[in-house]
Amino acid sequence: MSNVQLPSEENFFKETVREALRDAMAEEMRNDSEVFLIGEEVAEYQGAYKVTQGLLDEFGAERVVDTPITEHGFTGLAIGAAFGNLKPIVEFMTFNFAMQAIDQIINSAAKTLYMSGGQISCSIVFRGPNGVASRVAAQHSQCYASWYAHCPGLKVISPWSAADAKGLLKAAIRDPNPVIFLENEVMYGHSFNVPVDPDFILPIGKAEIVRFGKDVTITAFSIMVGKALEAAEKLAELKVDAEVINLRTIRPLDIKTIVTSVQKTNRLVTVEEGWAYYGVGSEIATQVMEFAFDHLDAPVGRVAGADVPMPYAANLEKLAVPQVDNIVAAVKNACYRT
Amino acid sequence: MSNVQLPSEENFFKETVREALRDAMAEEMRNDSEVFLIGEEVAEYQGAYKVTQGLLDEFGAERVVDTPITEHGFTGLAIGAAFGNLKPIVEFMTFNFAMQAIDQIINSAAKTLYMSGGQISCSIVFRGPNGVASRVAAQHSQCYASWYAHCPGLKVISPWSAADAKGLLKAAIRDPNPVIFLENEVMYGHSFNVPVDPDFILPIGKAEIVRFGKDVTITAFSIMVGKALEAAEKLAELKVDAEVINLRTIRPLDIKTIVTSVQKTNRLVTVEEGWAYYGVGSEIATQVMEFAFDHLDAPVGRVAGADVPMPYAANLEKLAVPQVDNIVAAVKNACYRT
Amino acid sequence: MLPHIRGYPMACAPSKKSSSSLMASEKEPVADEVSSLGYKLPLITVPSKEELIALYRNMLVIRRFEEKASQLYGMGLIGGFCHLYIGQEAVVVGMQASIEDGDTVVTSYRDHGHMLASGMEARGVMAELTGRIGGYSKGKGGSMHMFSREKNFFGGHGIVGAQVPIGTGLAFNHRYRKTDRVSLIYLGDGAVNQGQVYESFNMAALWKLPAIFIIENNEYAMGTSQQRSTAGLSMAQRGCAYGIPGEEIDGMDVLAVRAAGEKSVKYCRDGYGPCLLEMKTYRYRGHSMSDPAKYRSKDEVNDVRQKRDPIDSIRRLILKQSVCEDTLKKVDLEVKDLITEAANFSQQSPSPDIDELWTDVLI
Amino acid sequence: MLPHIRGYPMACAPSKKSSSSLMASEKEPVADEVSSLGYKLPLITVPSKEELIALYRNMLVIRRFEEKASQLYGMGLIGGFCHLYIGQEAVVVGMQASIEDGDTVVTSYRDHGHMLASGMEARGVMAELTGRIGGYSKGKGGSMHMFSREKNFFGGHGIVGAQVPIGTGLAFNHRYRKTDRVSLIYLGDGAVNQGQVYESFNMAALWKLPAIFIIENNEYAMGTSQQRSTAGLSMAQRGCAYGIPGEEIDGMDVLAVRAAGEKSVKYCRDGYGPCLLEMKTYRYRGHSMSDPAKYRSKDEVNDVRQKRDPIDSIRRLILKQSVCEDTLKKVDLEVKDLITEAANFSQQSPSPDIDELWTDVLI
Ligand SMILES: Cc1ncc(C[n+]2csc(CCOP(=O)(O)OP(=O)(O)O)c2C)c(N)n1
Ligand SMILES: Cc1ncc(C[n+]2csc(CCOP(=O)(O)OP(=O)(O)O)c2C)c(N)n1
Ligand SMILES: [Mg+2]
Ligand SMILES: [Mg+2]
Repeated sequence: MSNVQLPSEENFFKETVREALRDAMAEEMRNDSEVFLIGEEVAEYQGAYKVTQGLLDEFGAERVVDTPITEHGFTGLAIGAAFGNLKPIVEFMTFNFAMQAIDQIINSAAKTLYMSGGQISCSIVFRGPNGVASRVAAQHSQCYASWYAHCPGLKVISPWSAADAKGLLKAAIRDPNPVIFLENEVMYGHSFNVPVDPDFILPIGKAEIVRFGKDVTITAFSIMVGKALEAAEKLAELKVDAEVINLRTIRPLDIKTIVTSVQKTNRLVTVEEGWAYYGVGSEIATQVMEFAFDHLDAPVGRVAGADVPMPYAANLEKLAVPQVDNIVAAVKNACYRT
Repeated sequence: MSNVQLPSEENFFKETVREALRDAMAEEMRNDSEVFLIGEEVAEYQGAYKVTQGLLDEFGAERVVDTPITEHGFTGLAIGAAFGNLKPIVEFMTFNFAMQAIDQIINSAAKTLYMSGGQISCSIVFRGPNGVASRVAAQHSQCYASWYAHCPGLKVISPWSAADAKGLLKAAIRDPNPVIFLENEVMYGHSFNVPVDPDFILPIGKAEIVRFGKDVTITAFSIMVGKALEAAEKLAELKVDAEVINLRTIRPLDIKTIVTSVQKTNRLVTVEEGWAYYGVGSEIATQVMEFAFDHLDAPVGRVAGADVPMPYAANLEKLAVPQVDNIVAAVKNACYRT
Repeated sequence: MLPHIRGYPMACAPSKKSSSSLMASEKEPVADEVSSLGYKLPLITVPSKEELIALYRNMLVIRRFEEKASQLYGMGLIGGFCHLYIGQEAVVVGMQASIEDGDTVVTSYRDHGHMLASGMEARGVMAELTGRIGGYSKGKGGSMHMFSREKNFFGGHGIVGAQVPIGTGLAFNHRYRKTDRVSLIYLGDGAVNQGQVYESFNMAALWKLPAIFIIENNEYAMGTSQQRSTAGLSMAQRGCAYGIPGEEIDGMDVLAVRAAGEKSVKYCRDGYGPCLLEMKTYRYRGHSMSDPAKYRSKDEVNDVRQKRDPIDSIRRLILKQSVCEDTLKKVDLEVKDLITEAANFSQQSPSPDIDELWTDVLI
Repeated sequence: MLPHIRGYPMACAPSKKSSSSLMASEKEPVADEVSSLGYKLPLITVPSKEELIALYRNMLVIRRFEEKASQLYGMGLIGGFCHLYIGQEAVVVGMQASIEDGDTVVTSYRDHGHMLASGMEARGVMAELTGRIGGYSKGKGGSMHMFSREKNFFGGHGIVGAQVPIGTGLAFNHRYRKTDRVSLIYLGDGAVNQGQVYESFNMAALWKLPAIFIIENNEYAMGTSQQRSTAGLSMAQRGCAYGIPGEEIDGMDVLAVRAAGEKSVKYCRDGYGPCLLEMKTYRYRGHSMSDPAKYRSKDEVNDVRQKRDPIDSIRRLILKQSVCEDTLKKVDLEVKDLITEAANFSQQSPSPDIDELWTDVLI
């Protein structure tokens, strides 16, 4: 796997997260005929959110497979194919629908390597939008990061930028283990610089410091990285210099990067879109306490989605999802500022 | 709901957890004709683990319903019945099999009250053994406490003793919300004192201090409460006086009882059978930091299942499941003793 | 003539096409009592002129409601997903005409029509679409998640197929309470491939629950035509392995639907267990408001609109029955006003109070 | 005579009983090439004496293995769940006799027989039961979770029904790689009610995958008889809605199974898509070692043992074919030694090193 350092400025081009994901899949499918894509509306419709645009044309119906609406079945089927050494990319239209298939993901994909004493590997990527989109209410807005990250035998990734998306999805496809790849629908249309280097890849399990600061550490993943960066700008105006960490991988967690940062800043705020209790922030807070207890000058602050099913009404939805101001407030609190 | 105080010694009788669960169901079914029981082998077979012994005889096949092996379907069916104001008790042969039905549990049972603006309630209990039994390996040994406790719209209970089992299951059945009731197969055969009072019931959301101490707080739930008590005895020999809290409810967590204890002991060790990362201990540690930061004299220690799928081999299984000695070691560590 | 529905085909016998070739407008209503396969069929009631007009009106309410919703969506007043029912009106109007108080209904996210046909108020449904406190879920559910305990409408479910075991549970509930009420369970041609549907079929058949499974086969699940998603000959046969009788119905013909509804409701009420109806229908619009529907030709859509439109057909039939055009025009106006009022209400009703964020999580 | 299997019944036509009334011992093997329903049937091979003896031996290996496992369980050397295959030996031995190298197999937790019939070594299977490093999963999987990539045996799955989409995925894998290999998918009469089974049927039929679904109908799922769990007429018809041909086979007659196996394997290899076999069989023991099996009478069990035992039947058939009893006695002894050796190995093989706790979680 190549290193984390990004090539110099001129070697970038702009592309959306949506395109980056597509390019990652296309490149890996070109490189390896055992990689195939399966899911609802991935082929002829070009993806419910158009992430798989063009793939059917290039790779044909044998490698870009439209399924019936039958998550449990096609997930199990893909796992069986992976047991046979194929490398499926399973697209869930959203991760909410993967709940129907979660028994196969946990009991078959994540546990079989162990149960077989190392004989039967399962190189598979489960990907699709996770968390909140816009106004799609309770059954379509859940964040599954902490659920999957709870379970050994899986890797769990959640990219933020287009470069993340590309470099991490390629890494996920090449990884011989089952990988949960949690995207965000709202981010699909956002553009970022992406390295032109065709071998660009990012290591799984490494967080990235996207903003350096000395007063407080903010961890975030997926869309919340952007919100954390916005919050950091606002905080700068208040003379609070925040360091922002893009987690990128939720399991294994890059606790080293976080702890090193907290040892410098002595304060930590975690940000996530999902529910707080038994969430990603709890794990980070606990591990930071374990590894940097004496460095913490204040309790870890958690910013998370409201502890309610997602409401549909615009005003309520806005209150339920963490906003920049919530992050600013939590940081001020962690810094004992008011 | 009656109070937490237990009646005086002579008003107890001994019974097993298995019997206590059965009695709770039988009493509630006698009181309320809208309560019924559904699941695999609950009727004619008297329960895969004999928890429902005698219920078919007393209540008949209309109220004690054997299902085909079809967790997703019968869970959805029971939820529909609950929408129609019946009060189903759904037995999962083990909670591992509830993963097949988890979409219905989360998306239908937990979220519908909210999505309907309060119109459609779902008074239902999902119960069955959770976590490790003995030598049943990876697919039959998972602990789901933190998964369910992550989700608003649910209550999550995990009893330890027979009195817990009886008082909390009765409360769960009477509760108008969906309740996840996580039992433990190994505990079914254990006997405890249970109040004879037919109105005995325990409040959901209240932890119990099962041993008072001043040097360290140990939280545990389900079978781990017994292990924590054993560890406390061993620690007493080392002159460490441990307070042991039986959590009883995982959502909502009785953080007040925990924090009050930690304010006294200044040290905390959490114990659970399931995996540590994104587990129950993380949430407790984080909240204790939030509410009692200045009282903590050491990082919170976590004792949890090994971060691996459960192995079958006897020697490995023993290493994977928290033992009394692991608790003792973690407490010594938290107390800076070696 | 109303379709001659000659009792249920036996399990696994090829299902009969009841009336898909003839439109309602070309047939006269006639009573029918045939008992060819053992089950004594109910008298299918002959709709009176008033009833025909009511069917027309109820379909029109849905059509106009959906057109208005489409407008409000375009204006940004409705957010998220919004799935219109235009084209399929005959299915729910015909079925709901055949049930009684206390019978229960569940369906998927394409639910506006089902709510209106269940007697829920247009203003309350529309205000839910705009996310206002006057909506059936106080604005917290939105288009896909709406309920009315009063009208026995149990959702409105966003997870494809999830309503099927839930509806089977409502059938269980009817039986548990020893009533003769039935449970109507609507699902799509895409939903029909979800495993929980078969788990439900098996339990419903095993326990003879009063469940009517109504497959609204509108030929597409998002961009996937039924041929690409669904193996086998006919969806009406999807219950055959469990001994559930099934029938294909012309879902563009409200009288054919109503007849099938009456028959199946009676069958269930009488304790014969579940049955299945495959409604051949069509959706005119995209899957949801954001779907450009490139997977089919404009001609295909126009062809159905012109030749099989359920509202046009019954309109023609009614006019043939010496009802003067003015009577229908009055209905048209009344419906227009109703929808205008609903649209106004849905914009005037305030957003939910911010405290509502925290209510209704638990009781 | 070998059963005359006259091609597959059409989808949804009532399935034919192939041979359930006659036992192998009463019939003579004869070749058969009939093509009544369009599909050119393969020549069903006539087993030679050597093959008959091999079938006998392979069934006996399973029987003796399971008896020994039962003993070791009683001695506390095996823990957790342990599901014995005694009584059902003809199913897996007959089927496995009809496949070739590269064909893949999946089944449930009642898997010892399938592993032995797939060519896995008795010692490795037994050592897995005792949780030792010499087991196929190094002791980490146990009775329910065992695999051999070398022998194309893909488990051993503890979740009822989960192996069905997995096996369908192995069929997908064969097709993706453009081989003519087939995927054998064994499931129980209880598993047959799991929704994912129908999702698999639909995909297998839609994509014409080389999947053979083999329902081992041993009449009970734990304590639930098939009548109490499974609606409809015949499990062989459970694929009918998807156009999957199905057939009932006497699963106590190894030759009937083998014939059905050869035919269905050829059908799949030739690209006709999936098919389904319902094997009528019986388990003699409780569901698992801890089940007292009170839900059926001793007489019921004894009756099957006496009249339909698959090993006794083929033994009688072989002896009729002028094979002398000594030949079989030699086989009996060889099997006995094999199992004794396996049992010894399973006790001598050490427990896994404690470091194994942490290996094989990820690659
Ligand atoms: C379990 C699940 N998978 C996928 C989706 C996304 N989805 C929503 S509607 C739909 C198509 C359903 O088609 P059909 O059942 O034919 O109903 P129609 O939309 O035609 O009314 C899909 C795939 C979902 N909501 N739930
Ligand atoms: C999803 C799931 N539900 C329940 C169980 C518990 N269970 C194990 S075996 C079994 C019975 C299965 O019966 P059948 O499919 O007929 O197979 P047999 O045991 O007869 O071989 C049950 C209910 C399980 N392992 N998985
Ligand atoms: Mg459709
Ligand atoms: Mg069975």
